[in-house]
Amino acid sequence: MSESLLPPGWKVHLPVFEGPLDLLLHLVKVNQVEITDIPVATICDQFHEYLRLMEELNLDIAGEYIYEASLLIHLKSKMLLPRPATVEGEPAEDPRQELVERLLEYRRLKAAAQTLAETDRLRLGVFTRKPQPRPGPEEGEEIELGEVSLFDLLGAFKQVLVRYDREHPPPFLVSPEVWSVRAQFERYLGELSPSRPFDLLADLRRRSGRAEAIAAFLAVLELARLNLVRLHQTEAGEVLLYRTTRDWSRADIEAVGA
Amino acid sequence: MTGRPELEAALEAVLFVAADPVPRQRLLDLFDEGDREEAAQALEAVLARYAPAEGRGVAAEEVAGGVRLVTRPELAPYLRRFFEAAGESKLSVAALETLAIVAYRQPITAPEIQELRSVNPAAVLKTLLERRMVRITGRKEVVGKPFLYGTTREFLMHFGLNHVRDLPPLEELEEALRDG
Amino acid sequence: MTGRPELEAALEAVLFVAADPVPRQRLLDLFDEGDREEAAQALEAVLARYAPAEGRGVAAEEVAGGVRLVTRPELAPYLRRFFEAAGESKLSVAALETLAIVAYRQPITAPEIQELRSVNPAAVLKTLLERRMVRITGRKEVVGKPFLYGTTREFLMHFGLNHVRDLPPLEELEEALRDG
Repeated sequence: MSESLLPPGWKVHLPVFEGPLDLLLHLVKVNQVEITDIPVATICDQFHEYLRLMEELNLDIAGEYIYEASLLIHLKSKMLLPRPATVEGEPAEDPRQELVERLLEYRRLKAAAQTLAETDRLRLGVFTRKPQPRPGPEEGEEIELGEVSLFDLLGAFKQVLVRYDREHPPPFLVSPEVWSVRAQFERYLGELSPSRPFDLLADLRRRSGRAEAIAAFLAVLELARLNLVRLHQTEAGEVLLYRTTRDWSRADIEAVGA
Repeated sequence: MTGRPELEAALEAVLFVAADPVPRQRLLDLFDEGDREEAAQALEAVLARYAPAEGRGVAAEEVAGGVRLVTRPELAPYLRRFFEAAGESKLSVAALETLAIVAYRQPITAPEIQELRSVNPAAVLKTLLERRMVRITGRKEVVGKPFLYGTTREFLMHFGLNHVRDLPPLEELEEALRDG
Repeated sequence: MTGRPELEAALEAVLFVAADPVPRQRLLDLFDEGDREEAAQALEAVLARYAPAEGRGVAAEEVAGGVRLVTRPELAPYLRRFFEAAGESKLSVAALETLAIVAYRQPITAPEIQELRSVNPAAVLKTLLERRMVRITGRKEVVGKPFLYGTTREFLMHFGLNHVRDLPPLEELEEALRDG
């Protein structure tokens, strides 16, 4: 960035544009040229001059302007190249064609926006009666079904989730050591028997929360690794635990991380 | 000086928009000092225009220190019918939220919806079924075998979607509308 | 059979209480089958009664596919004074330009809008969605399935249009601009 020529905090009123196309239309106007016959080199230089001025004033230059500036440089260089030979007297395509079309379309839409602005101003002065409360039991605000859009649907869903989270604050975190894998390991050793199937999923669901369930699950994996339990999945999807016949020792428990 | 027609028009417009009775003086205060005498006459002319009459649905009435325009009581049955019909094409906030839950969490049961909204969804589900936004897709294989609810073809058409999986995730819209 | 005066009175009363435009058919449906032909004539008589006229503050307008009663725009200064309403538009130039693009080129995606304005439309689209001037009408069946945007009934109501096709043709606007 070049050093500012102005004292810090100094404010200069620079015309505000609604984007690079708006700036280009302005340059076309002040140069009194036709959109269909733009002097690319001049306009390109003035466009860059404007950006340089913005930079000097420490204004943020939106990426769109920089992109457009690069398009203009490209176009300027193209204009310097000799045009390809014409076929049977047909005029060669003007490299400016695309820019011309974009500017014409943008100017049309800007005219439409101006008309909307005038109507907007006029219609702000039109008053209707406020909606009267409808007799009957229905409560609260209502939306015409035909007018409900995805935006409303998403908004409603977000509302539900936000309210749910507010009404269901997360439980106090239980200090992790309470749910040690080793404690779960010992609990299973006490509860399992070789003859009676033990429903693992039901047991996990009975745990106080995620942390305990995870500790319990890790304990089961340890038990299986040490060949102290056998896992069996039924066709219905249940997971059954059986105690194997292998005896456990103190060393087995101490092998499990606390 | 403001012309008499403009005074009358302004008074009629204000009375039309105001739902509550307006004190006469407040109406006259709308105008410049010099116009008030004329405005008082204009107000009487407007009120006379709204005297109860055959073929007229709206009348002026004097209440609690003010004047207002109201519909004539004999026409209440028509108004009731109108509001009933209008209500049929409207969705309450509760219905919209329930529809959103069904759309995003389908298939889902009434108890599961209740879990999310803390309100018994029975009445709202009935409305949504009647509006053909929601349908019963089956029963959940749990105790009590509750109905499962999902969205309909009409729902997809209404929102311009081909498939339920085209419903935007919460983050997608936020991202699409985030600048830069 | 309902008498003509009652039909007119009922229609006037309903138009008076309805804040939103009411489709003609919905108004006629308020009456028994046998009365509808007469009701259609009664409706025209009521609307004629509310043609803009000197000394009248309220007029009927056809907008968003229905009819409603509104105050005449010339009276805005009085209404603003009385209701302490701001007269300034809440739509920025950027919002109006984007709205014009959506209105004339709908359904259209955000990248297509960006193409036309050379500016990222995300923030402005969000405002327009919140102000219910624009709605998501679906998704475009191209890579990434971007949202499609279109105008709303609120848009038609605000700009006094009966239908989107009632927007003045772009070419006409441009000529007016060139002449001006």
